[in-house]
Amino acid sequence: MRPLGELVKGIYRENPVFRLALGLCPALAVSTSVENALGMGAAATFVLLGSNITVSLIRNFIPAKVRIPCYIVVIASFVTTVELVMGAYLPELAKSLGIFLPLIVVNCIILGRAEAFASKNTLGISILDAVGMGIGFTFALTLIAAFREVLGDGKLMGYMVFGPRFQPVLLMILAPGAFITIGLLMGYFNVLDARMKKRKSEAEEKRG
Amino acid sequence: MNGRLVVTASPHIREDVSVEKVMYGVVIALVPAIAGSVYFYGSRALFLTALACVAALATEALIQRARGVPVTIRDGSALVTGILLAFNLPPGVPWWLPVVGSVFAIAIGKQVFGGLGYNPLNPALLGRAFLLASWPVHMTTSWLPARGGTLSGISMAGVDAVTQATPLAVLRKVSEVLSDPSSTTHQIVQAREVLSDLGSVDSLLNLFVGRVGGCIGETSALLLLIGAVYLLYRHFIDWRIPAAYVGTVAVLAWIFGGPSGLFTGHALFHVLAGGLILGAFYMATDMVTSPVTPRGMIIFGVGCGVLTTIIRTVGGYPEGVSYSILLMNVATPLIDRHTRPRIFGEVKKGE
Amino acid sequence: MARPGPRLGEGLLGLKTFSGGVHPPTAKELTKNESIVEAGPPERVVVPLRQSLGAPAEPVVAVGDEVKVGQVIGEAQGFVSVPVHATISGKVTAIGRFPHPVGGEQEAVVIEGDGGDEWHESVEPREDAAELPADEIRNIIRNAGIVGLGGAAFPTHVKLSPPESKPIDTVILNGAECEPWLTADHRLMVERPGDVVSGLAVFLRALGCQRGFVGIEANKPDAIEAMRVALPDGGDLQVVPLRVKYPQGAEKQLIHATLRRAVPAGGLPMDVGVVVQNVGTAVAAHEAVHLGRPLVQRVMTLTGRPLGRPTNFLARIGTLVSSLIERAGGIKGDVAKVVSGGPMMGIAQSTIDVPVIKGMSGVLLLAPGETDVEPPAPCIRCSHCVHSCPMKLTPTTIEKFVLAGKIEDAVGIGLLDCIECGSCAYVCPSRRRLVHNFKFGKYLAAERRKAEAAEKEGS
Amino acid sequence: MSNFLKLVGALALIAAAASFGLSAIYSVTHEITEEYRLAEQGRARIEALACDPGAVFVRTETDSILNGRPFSYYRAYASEAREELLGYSFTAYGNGYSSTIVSVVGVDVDGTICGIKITNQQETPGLGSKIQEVASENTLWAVMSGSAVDESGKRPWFQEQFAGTSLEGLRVVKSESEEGILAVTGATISSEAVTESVREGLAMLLSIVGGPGTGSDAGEEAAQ
Amino acid sequence: MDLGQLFAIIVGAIFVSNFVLARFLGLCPFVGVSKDSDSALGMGMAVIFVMTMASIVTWFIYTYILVPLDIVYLRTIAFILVIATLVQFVEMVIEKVSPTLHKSLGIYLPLITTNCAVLGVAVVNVNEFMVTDLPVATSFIYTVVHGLAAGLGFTLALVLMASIRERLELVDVPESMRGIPITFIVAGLMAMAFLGFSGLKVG
Amino acid sequence: MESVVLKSVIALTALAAAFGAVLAVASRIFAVYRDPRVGQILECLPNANCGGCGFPGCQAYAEAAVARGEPPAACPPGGEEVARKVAEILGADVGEHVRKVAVVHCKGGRSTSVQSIDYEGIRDCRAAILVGGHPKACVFGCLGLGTCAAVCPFDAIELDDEGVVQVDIEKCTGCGKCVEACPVNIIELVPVDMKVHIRCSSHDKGKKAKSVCDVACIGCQMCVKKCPSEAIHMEDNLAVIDYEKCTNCGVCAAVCPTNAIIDDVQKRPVALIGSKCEGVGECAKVCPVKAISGEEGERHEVDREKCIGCGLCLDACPTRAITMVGALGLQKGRN
Ligand SMILES: Cc1cc2nc3c(=O)[nH]c(=O)nc-3n(C[C@H](O)[C@H](O)[C@H](O)COP(=O)(O)O)c2cc1C
Ligand SMILES: Cc1cc2nc3c(=O)[nH]c(=O)nc-3n(C[C@H](O)[C@H](O)[C@H](O)COP(=O)(O)O)c2cc1C
Ligand SMILES: Cc1cc2nc3c(=O)[nH]c(=O)nc-3n(C[C@H](O)[C@H](O)[C@H](O)COP(=O)(O)O)c2cc1C
Ligand SMILES: Cc1cc2nc3c(=O)[nH]c(=O)nc-3n(C[C@H](O)[C@H](O)[C@H](O)CO)c2cc1C
Ligand code: SF4
Ligand code: SF4
Ligand code: SF4
Ligand code: SF4
Ligand code: FES
Repeated sequence: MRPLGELVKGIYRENPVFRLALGLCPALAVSTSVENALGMGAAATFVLLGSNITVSLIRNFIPAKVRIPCYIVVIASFVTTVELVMGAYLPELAKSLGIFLPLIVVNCIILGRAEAFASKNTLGISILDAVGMGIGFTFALTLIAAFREVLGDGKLMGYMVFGPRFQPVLLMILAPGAFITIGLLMGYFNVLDARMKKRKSEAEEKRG
Repeated sequence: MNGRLVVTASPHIREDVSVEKVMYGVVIALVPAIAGSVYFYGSRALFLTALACVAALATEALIQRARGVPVTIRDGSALVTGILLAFNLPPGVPWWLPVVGSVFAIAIGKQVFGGLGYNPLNPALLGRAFLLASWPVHMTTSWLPARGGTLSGISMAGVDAVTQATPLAVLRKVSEVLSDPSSTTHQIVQAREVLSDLGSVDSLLNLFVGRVGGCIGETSALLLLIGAVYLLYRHFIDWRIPAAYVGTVAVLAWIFGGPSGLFTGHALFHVLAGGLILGAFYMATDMVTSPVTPRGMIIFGVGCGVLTTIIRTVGGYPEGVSYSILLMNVATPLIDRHTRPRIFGEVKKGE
Repeated sequence: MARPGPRLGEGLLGLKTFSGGVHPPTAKELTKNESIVEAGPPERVVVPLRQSLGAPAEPVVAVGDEVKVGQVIGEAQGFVSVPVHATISGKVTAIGRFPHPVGGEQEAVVIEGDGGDEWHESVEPREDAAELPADEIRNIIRNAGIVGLGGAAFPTHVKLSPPESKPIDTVILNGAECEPWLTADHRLMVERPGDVVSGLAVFLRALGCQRGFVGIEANKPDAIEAMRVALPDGGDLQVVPLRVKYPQGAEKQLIHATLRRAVPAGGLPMDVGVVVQNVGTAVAAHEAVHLGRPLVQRVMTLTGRPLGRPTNFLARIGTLVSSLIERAGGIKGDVAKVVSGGPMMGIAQSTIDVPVIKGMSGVLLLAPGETDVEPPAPCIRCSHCVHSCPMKLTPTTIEKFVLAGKIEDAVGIGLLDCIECGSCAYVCPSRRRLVHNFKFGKYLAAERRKAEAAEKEGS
Repeated sequence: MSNFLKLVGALALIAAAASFGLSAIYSVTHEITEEYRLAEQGRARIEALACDPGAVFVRTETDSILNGRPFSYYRAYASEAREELLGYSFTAYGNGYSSTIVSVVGVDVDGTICGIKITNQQETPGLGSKIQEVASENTLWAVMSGSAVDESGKRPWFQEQFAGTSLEGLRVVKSESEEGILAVTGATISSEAVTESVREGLAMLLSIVGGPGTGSDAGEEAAQ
Repeated sequence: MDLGQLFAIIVGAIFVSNFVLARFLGLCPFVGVSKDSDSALGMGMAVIFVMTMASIVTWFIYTYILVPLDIVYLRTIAFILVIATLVQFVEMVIEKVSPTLHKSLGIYLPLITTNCAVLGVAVVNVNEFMVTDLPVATSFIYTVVHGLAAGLGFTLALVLMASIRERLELVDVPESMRGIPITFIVAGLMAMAFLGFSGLKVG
Repeated sequence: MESVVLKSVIALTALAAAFGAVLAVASRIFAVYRDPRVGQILECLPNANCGGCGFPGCQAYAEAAVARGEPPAACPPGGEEVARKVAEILGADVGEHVRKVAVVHCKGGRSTSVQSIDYEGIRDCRAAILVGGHPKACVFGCLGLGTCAAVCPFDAIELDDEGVVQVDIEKCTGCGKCVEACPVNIIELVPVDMKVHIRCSSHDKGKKAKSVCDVACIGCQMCVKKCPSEAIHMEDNLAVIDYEKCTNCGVCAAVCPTNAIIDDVQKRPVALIGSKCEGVGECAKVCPVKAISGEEGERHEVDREKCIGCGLCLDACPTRAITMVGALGLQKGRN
């Protein structure tokens, strides 16, 4: 296995949000600011890592019939851990992530990875997968958040970008802005893909 | 005989219509209202309308060029979108608002779907909804009084709400005062006075002619109706949607629209005030985004009417025309699917 | 846009009609006052063996054979099939593939004329025509090679043989001629009303019923008058004036207009006790039964602005259209399209060297400006097609299903009920190729059904 | 049967392990969280009253109901001795555009407001949420290039307006020329929600503690 | 409990703060299962059922186990356990009892386990009706009604979306936007239309 | 604090055990049997849902394969690889599998064949035929509207600049979709090794055929006469190759006066006459392209430019003096 490949695939090629269309709810809900996005990304990555490790360690001892409930309990424990720790040490962030913090449990990425990957792979690779996916998730969230915060609030990381005369596009902060941003981004990635494919096939044609 | 024969499927003749003729027909129908807007609000109204049109056409052309598909700005649909978007803006908005609105309307409202005929929601109204959500301050405060009239269409001064608001906003304020148990007697007396003024013949005449504040294109019911008659005559729009829409609003407004209880509403006031006429005849009838079946059109119109009344009476905005049309646009495919006419000779099961 | 809908006064005028439909310019002025011209036997005829719905005929002559007018040259194959007759006297010079008005090339018998015009000895007037039993009438009609002359060329004897379970109480003669430009039926009714009535009597007798209507669009007052005069006073035979609207002559619409009966979807007129026949078919039946003549000629309109002298011809089956065009004054201007039939449902021809066939009610030449060749634009959902469809379909949606390859869905919302009248495409501002897509969709649906049947058999 | 036990056992075991671990974490974080929550309230009260951090707050429950909630307030004393009454504090709940806006209000002994501190709101970001905003002039570029001005002295302007107002002054106005609480542009609903809730709370407080300036004690005390 | 409040909860959950369009919950199935109306309706029905059931069960767990034992912090883990078991149980029952129903509904059930809308409704219930000192009966009724209404709201959005996507299937949407991207754009535009309900005062 | 730990552990463990028990019991009561092999088969199928197997999609095939023991080699795109895997799952034998690819029997392009009409309508050959819209004067020929290309699930068909259909035999899986779709029935599936094809379908007599298309089969019968394997015969004015007999020698293609026959062998060997040659001259007689010359009794020579590598001389030479050089490589090509 190519460890590096496992690590970077989550960023673009198999980006959980843009490519696999998983974990969409937090991607849209908490992407009103880059700060939130990073926080959520970190939280999800931690859970992903923890659950991937655990699942890959115990995968051989779990009877098939209760596999899903067991994985869910594992995942939920890590989520609760994050909830408790963040509530204690980063209360403001916890507040602004709201109910999406507990909802990491059902974030499709996490169960999906545990089910589809960690339960079939060894510890090392599972860790790489978790980190890769986590990075990809965080990247996607941050990208969406950057657009929304800059256009919708005129700020980035809480600092004004355009100066006080800019009248922000409020819609971007609201629900529709989130949907439209992710839709356009996905469309743009498709355009990029198509272009890359074309270039590749052209190059091949030249060679062949 | 020389040259090759053309072979196509039947029919071999076509009626003398085209998309362009339909679209420019709408533009022609809107000419009286455009002239009216210039009369009532001055050349700025024309300036804003022109900006919206240019932005709409330019956006359409640019996107089509970028996509490498034929540029079809001559078909007039983007022009209609531009005009109608501008018609939905208060006359005092900054110049960049119609521009940004048009860009959104055409780019996100229409071209992402592939262009004319494919968009599920009304682009001009999406443009307006976008502007309203993004810059609510401009969109809700940039009113100007019409020439020869006042903002609210009545000349009552003294009540602060009246001086700053359009007729529907005044009605809302009055309703709030009347339903608030903590209102003082003085306030209540004043509110009642305003209310009766709103429903007076004078006020209705102002609304009909257009001597009131409001969005650029929506103030004069008369001028809009002149164009609507032309559209109906040329069969560019179907009578069902506007009839159902206006009718529903009239009935529901009479039943629920009064601030002092059931059956006290003023139907005519609700029909003439705000953007109902503009919406019912020019925007709900946008064929791309409304049902194609006869029954569907009726349901669509009634739905618009119900939603408009709900938003006007208990909603968060004084005016509900644009949102109600958008909401019904969303339901259009569903309506179409369930209102297909019974095929000639078709026997439904169980009959 | 002339969108249909009840027009003011429709009820007042008492004209019967159906709902939906369109109002194309009728363009009948060119030929509606032109008396039928007998074209006579041409030097050469090309008689296709496939001229009706159902199985094509099998040739029973060989190259070199001498034939006379009315002699059988192709035998019917099966029940839904009729024989084909020689239409001039002369020698068979070839049997092979020739261009066919319905498209492509088809098997045909070529006869070079001998200058004379002699009828075959089997052709003899019948004295006892009025007393013949129904079975005999059907036989005569079949052997005379009669098919519907209204366009679809469906073997007439089949229509005259309804099963016991479907008693017929009414025969409607279709004199609507709603297709623009065409005036063949119109002239026939004006010039030979007696034969039409006689043909109607033949049908009534064959079906054992009393009631008969002749439906005629109100824009042919002379035809209405002539038919009224020809019909016996009182009794069960009547002329029904119809509102001028396309497709008033379509079977189901005609029945609905005259009798207010709705033929069930997928059903046939006999399901509501009706048989509809074109007036030309009635004349052919009259000639077959009374005069013993098989179907060797028909009335057809040759028209169009690029034509020298638009004419109503009584032409022999197999006459090449190109030679008729010469007789009609030749071509004056540019021709973009040559259409067999009317402009709404006719078939565009790829050459003018096609023969007249039994189902050809006319040939229309269209100049470049008159016909539409512009590419379609996207559907703007204007709903005009929905309003104009006489079958109450939703053409825009059906077309989209067909285009997306969702044939099942298209069939589910009525693709197979489409009568291809073209009303929808006529009014479409986006010039959608609606009818073409429906034809194509039906073809794909049939293919699919075939494949499914084959699979069922296989497993 | 053994299969059955295995199923149940595995799940139970994992649950047991998970809950054991979690409860351990909980024991640690629980206190911190609680402490923070209390401290947050306390800080807000201190800020609202603009008093010395050493002040002692005593909670008073009342029978009155405001906006469907039992109304309670705090008395603030300079010291544990509870001699010098600094003022009062209560929490106001206003129905904003898209959330309940919670603010802690400080009132001095005369019945004028010393200040308010909005502790919770989820109004539209960039619009209604401006009720809590500190207007910053610094752009991202300024911060990155180091030319940012020091803004630590800047205060939330909307909330600042409440300091020094009395019952009559608590009304929303739309232009600076008028007397009252200046609304956040385009967010009158949020502005009114705050102002209304503060006014109602103040009115109730005054009716309980006996109007402006009386300073007398009417409610029962309940040490917290 | 008052009826006005109940009505407000229903209208709120369906229109004003629609789970999908305003709260961003349950988006993965919203995007995944909205390709055709029939499956959308099937999925919607399954969600309504599971949401209502989940609301009921989690209310009991919360009120009678977590609160009395003062271990509210374990609610996430307890809730998800309930939901996962519930869904799996229901699926098994349906498959056995009515294979036809299973064919139309069953395939969606596993999807629902990881649908955050279901856990979301439980969490929202806790935040809005369980920690707010409401009388027990009222809290229960509100919870159930809210669960049901949230499911209805989800179904409404899903079915509308599906019907729009069916229409878009038939037209020439630009290649790069086809599928999920255009679904999001439509969702955005729908959310814009639903802004019309914001500020609705009912009850 | 211990109490929290205790309470938590007990409560959660009890809950988990209870739920586990519910599921365990339920799974026994409500157990339903599913054949796992369907899933397994589905996994190794190409999932192109092309229908080439005769079932409405891969899932249907997988189910049928399990239920009725359908022959595992029924998936044309999957080829032998898949057939083997499926057979393994089912425990059945793989049948013999000859890969076939599509050949289009028409090469009339825009510049070589006469267009008789302007067809304006749906760009689909079937739809055009329906309304009599065959754009070519030759009614037998390819319409060139590309329906075959549109229905090919594997993108194996393209229309070149001339409007002539070209099949990429690397991509073609022989599913037969195009054969079914072509309304003029000019596509045929032939074994992939066959490289020589008659790319014309005109049954018109020579004169007419020639007048409407430059590359039509005019029925001259040159190929029939020259084919060393007697693999060509005439059917209603059209030459037809019997692929059972054809040896890919390419003689017919070389002699066809209108180029209606194509030879897709990319690289053919050349004959070389060695020193054993006694100048009998048999070779020169049989050479269809007159590439061999030489005086009787002298060593003959092969014109390498002319030689098409058919190998006829090889068999004709009584002294076995001829060898073929260069690989008889059947390489990637187009049909
Ligand atoms: C397959 C088929 C079977 C038919 N069978 C009968 C029949 O039994 N009786 C009858 O009166 N007409 C029958 N018809 C004739 C139709 O009713 C109709 O007259 C004919 O298709 C021509 O109609 P058109 O010119 O309106 O297209 C049949 C038609 C078709 C295509
Ligand atoms: C759209 C449409 C229009 C038609 N118009 C006429 C017409 O004007 N006159 C006519 O005789 N038949 C017309 N037909 C054919 C009739 O439906 C019917 O087939 C015919 O009258 C039966 O008579 P026949 O079998 O004698 O031809 C039309 C059919 C269709 C589908
Ligand atoms: C998307 C959107 C979000 C809004 N958010 C808020 C808000 O957070 N607070 C608020 O008071 N009003 C909000 N509004 C409401 C309008 O700005 C409202 O019309 C205005 O507050 C009434 O203002 P006026 O009296 O200043 O004209 C919002 C409006 C929209 C369209
Ligand atoms: C009667 C009629 C009404 C129209 N109304 C609108 C409208 O409300 N908004 C709009 O953007 N375009 C409108 N158009 C133009 C056009 O249909 C619109 O741009 C399409 O929605 C774009 O696909 C209208 C066109 C017609 C013929
Ligand atoms: S197909 Fe043509 S007539 Fe029908 S709705 Fe579309 S544009 Fe209108
Ligand atoms: S759908 Fe068919 S029946 Fe209806 S108008 Fe069009 S062609 Fe005529
Ligand atoms: S389908 Fe047949 S006619 Fe059409 S392009 Fe292909 S080979 Fe030619
Ligand atoms: S070329 Fe024909 S046979 Fe070959 S894969 Fe394509 S459709 Fe199938
Ligand atoms: S993250 Fe909410 S459903 Fe997937």
